[in-house]
Amino acid sequence: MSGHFRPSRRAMLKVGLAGAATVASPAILRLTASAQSGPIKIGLPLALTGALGSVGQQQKRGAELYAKIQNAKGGILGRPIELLIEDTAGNPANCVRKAQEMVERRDCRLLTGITLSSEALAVVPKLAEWDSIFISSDNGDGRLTAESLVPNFFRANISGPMGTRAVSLYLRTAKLQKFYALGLDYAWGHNSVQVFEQEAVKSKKEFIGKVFAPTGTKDYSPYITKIRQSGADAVFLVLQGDDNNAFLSQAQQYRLPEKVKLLTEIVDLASIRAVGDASLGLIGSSRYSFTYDHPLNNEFVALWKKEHGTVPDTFEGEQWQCMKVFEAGIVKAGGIEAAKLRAALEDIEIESVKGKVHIRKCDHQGVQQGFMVEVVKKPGFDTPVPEVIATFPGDSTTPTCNTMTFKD
Amino acid sequence: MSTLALLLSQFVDALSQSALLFFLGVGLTLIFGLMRIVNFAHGALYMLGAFVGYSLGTWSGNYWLALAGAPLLVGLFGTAFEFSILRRLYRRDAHAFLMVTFGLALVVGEAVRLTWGSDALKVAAPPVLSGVVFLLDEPFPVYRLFLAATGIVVAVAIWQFLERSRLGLLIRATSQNADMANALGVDIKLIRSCVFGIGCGLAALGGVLAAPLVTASNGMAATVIIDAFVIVIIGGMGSFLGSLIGALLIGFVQVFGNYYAPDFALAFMYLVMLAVLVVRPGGLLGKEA
Amino acid sequence: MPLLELDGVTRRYGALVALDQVAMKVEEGEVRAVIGPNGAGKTTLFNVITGTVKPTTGAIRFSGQAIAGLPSHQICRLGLSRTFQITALFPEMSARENAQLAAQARHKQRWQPFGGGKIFKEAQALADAALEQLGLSGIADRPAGLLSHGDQRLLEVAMAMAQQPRVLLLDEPTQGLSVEETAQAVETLARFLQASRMTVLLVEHDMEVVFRLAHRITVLHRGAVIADGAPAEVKADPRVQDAYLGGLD
Amino acid sequence: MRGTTRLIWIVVALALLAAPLGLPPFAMTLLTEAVILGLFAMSLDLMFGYTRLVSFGHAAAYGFGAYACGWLLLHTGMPLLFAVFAAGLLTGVMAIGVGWICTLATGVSFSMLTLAFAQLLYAISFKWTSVTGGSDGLAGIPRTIGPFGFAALSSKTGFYYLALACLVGGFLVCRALVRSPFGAVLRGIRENEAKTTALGYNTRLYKIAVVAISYGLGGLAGALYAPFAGFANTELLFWLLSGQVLIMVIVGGAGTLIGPVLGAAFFMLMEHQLSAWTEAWALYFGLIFIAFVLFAPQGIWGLATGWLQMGRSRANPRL
Repeated sequence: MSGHFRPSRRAMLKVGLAGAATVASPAILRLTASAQSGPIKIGLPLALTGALGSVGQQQKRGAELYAKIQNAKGGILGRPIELLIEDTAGNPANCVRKAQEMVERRDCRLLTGITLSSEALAVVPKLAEWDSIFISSDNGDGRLTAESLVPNFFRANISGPMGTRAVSLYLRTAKLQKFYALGLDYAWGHNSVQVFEQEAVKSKKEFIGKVFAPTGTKDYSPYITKIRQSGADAVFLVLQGDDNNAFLSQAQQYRLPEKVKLLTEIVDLASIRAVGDASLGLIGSSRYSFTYDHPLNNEFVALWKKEHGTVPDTFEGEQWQCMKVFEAGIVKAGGIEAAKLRAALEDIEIESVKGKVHIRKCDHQGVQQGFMVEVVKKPGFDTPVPEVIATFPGDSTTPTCNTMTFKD
Repeated sequence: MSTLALLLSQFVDALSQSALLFFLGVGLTLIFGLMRIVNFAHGALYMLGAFVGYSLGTWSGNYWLALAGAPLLVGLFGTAFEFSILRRLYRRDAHAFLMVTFGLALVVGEAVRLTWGSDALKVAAPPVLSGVVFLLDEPFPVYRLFLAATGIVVAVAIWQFLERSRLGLLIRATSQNADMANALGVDIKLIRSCVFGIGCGLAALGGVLAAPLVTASNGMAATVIIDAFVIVIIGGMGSFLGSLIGALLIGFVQVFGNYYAPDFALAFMYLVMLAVLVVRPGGLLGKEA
Repeated sequence: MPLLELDGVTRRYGALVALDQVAMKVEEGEVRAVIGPNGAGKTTLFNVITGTVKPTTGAIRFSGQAIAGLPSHQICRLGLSRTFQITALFPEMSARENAQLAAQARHKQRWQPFGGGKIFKEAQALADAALEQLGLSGIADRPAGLLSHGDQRLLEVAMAMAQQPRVLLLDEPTQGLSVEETAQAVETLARFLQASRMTVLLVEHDMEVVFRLAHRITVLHRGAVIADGAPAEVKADPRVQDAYLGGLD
Repeated sequence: MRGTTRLIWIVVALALLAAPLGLPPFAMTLLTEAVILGLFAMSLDLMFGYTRLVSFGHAAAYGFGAYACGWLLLHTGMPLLFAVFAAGLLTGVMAIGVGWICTLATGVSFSMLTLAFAQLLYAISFKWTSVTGGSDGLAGIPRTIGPFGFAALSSKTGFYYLALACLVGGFLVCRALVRSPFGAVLRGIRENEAKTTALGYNTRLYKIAVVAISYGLGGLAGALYAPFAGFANTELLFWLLSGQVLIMVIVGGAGTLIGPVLGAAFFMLMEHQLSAWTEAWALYFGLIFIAFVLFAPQGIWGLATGWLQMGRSRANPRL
């Protein structure tokens, strides 16, 4: 692991151009005095409505519980936490506008949430001008810590390539030999399938083929037929939200799981609830699972049950961890000024609900354990739950700095 | 899997998808034929159907009640909307309908989210429809056969209704010439309310039938409204038979297209529409537009 | 040379023959009426001449130039202006604006995308003259949609006249008018035709109107010309009487 | 009474010119975006309000302009000013083809053909990753100054003036157009296309021309948006935006040019503010549109002019 921050090629190019004075260097927005001492404002432009509203709502609940509990303890550095939560409906144009309002009008310099990767990619180039720090809690796109990396961006969550890597590591010891992949036809799907293919080839497995479906596909029968015909032992799925639910429901109706093992890049409770028993036997990586046995996680789950009467879902846990990273950084920096906070966050290490999280300096990715879970029936739960079946050390699931690829 | 088995299962798949598309399209085309308005809220009502079906199903534990009840309730809602708001607008130009139904789509969409939440909800098919049958030794979901059969039954029923029943006759007469029908003593207002309700009910039927395939979710409405438009326009605005043909065409093109050329999945529907409209600007069975 | 000449014009719709070998000649300054029972092909004849429908076979010549198959806007620009059986106006524009838009269609710079004061002025002069000819000057500023039916029919004629046509094609100019309205409109038209000496091709249902206005009459029956001559001759022709009685039952 | 109107115009113009002096940064951000969307809605009004060509795919213009401008700025080093106008021009040229095909049909079929083109562009933007960036879109679009040194245009204030100049320029072009002989023909097409053809106008050519101009201006708006927001992505080509811009035009008042600009500002600000107040913003948003249809059929512009006239008639009851 190299210890120095390496900005992206595009960022370097821009610096070069700026040097040639052909690009306007926008005036950087400095913090006002009140923002230096008043409440600590954390802005969350979230997709609370629309197709990914379910994810945005999880992030909202995760952040809100954190703020409530931390404020009861006196906030951070004695300053109360104020959450600015706004709905973007998942539209990057709205997201940029909302984030800009948080920065320009409400003097907020800390951003998180930002549900969609397309929104995050639209926001990150603005961070320097806004003098703001953005810590991702759910963006999966590997590029954010690779070619699109900017100095003020950090990722506390497990990225798409990391999730895929966990699945791949798990498969090295599994009997399954022949694989097919089905991904959503956008960056996340393509990145993850690509990583999976490389990993499968590396571990001497057979990668038979792949297919991509556009988001919003309602009928998965052509894809299910393709998977059945491929003769694969297992299919790797990179699906989310409605598409994931539609695929799992229809795959079960076709009795696909009896013939082909379903592996998935991401397991979350919302999907399990939406498809019920159709998720049984599903194996996949988990960004966060409430069933992971760790003192801090058990404490968090208990808190959550007390507050909401249910167990926390994937992005509720991810958001909680992200807030903990923010907290640690602010405490270490002694404030929220971007330059200091950035320096503090680089190389910071905390103990969180998922175990140790270390934000490495080189690409601002949070190095953390990878989890493999299997969806099973468990007494005490009326829907299936994900059970942790393997964990992998962070060093093995995190890509080489500034890339989406892995060494071995 | 033998080629024959593959083609057979794709054929039935396409029929089942066409059925879902048909429920959407036929409601839209009936409404357009009669009132010359484009109902932008059609997708939202489809979604409402799925959620109402979910609640009826969980409350009664009876799938068949949900299947019958959701279209009825959504149909009544449609009638009430026509009665209270649309009725005031027939003398106005098309903008008014465009905006009022756009508004309705937003209102219904958000009301669904507020009532049922953001998470997708599981709608299970009843046990009798949950199994598989073997088509040439390949498992095929019974539920899809049921969809295809329902599609055929509903299409025949609507056709017979339009051809044979008195109300059907009045609807056809009014579609062809509202003034004339009015002069002959047809209560156009009543017919309009009925047809708007029937159209909304059919959309809801599509929603409640689609739910076991795609779950009931907030994202349901977004894509289907465009599908419905495309079907209706390919068949010819206002033509019952046209909407049937449009649904079959799109159903088959999507199932076969997504299998054989998945890279073009996003474009198929529009390429078909483009081709049809360039050759026949009024749609396959439409009057020259 | 006749101004308008049709030769063997046939139009089929599948098995249906709407026009069957129609031949006719219209001389300059003549007012020619085309009559016939319902479905005789009168409106199809107009559509074929003005280019909205292409003839299946046959030739149409306008002052010697073959025009069959040309797009309708080009035929119109050669100097054939028509009115429609069902009133076709721009309802939200004033009567003057209606006529002005008609006049503008003949202007070389009708498409100019800016300014246009001079073009408008020239078009308005033609429009006002045409309105004057048909006695509509008094209502020039009223929206066309609000005019009486009779005035709307006359406005259509005025619009055609504003284009300074060489042939005027009138498709049932008194269609849909009451008896009194018809009488008034016919008087205005008769006065106008006498004064202007326009070449006119007129389709009309109402025999009284035809006999009042036409110099010469062509009778169509099932798409074919069955008689052609001066009003008195045609009136006496037994085939015409047959056709009419046959067509009315 | 023309004096009052003129006075109002002067006040509005001065206010817009002086806005950067008095408004806080975020208000300027909103105002700039409103100006850009206003130009977009106004461009549609040319088709929708003046020619009754209802485009269901106007996002094609906006998105195409945004991508074209973004690509030029990212990959050619072309200065901002040139890139913006080149992108608008490209969109207009592209639209000649679109117009040529779409005008084969009329009515709802025309609308659906425009939608088909927009959705095909949407599919292309997803698939042609090497140029469009795929689902990620183009991000980090710079406001390149270039060798001719329009440095001022790249700043926040400068960019606002650039957008404002485009809006005012677009308005002047559109107004000249609708008042010209060409515009008179458009009005004829709007009220009775068959009659317009019968009068000897080649209406299809007029329609293709108006589609090209309208898309060109819409593309100019999109071209401004890309360097304004710093990104261009597939959402800008999605049918949802096409629907929204139609609503902006109707809410503002179709066939008035200024109305749609107000409609766009109203739509954007309402959505922004309502969603800040409540998560259920879509509910109220929808109700507002229904209320508009029922109680303000002429749109915002109709309300404004009606209110002005009421003031006049009170001042001078004999009028």
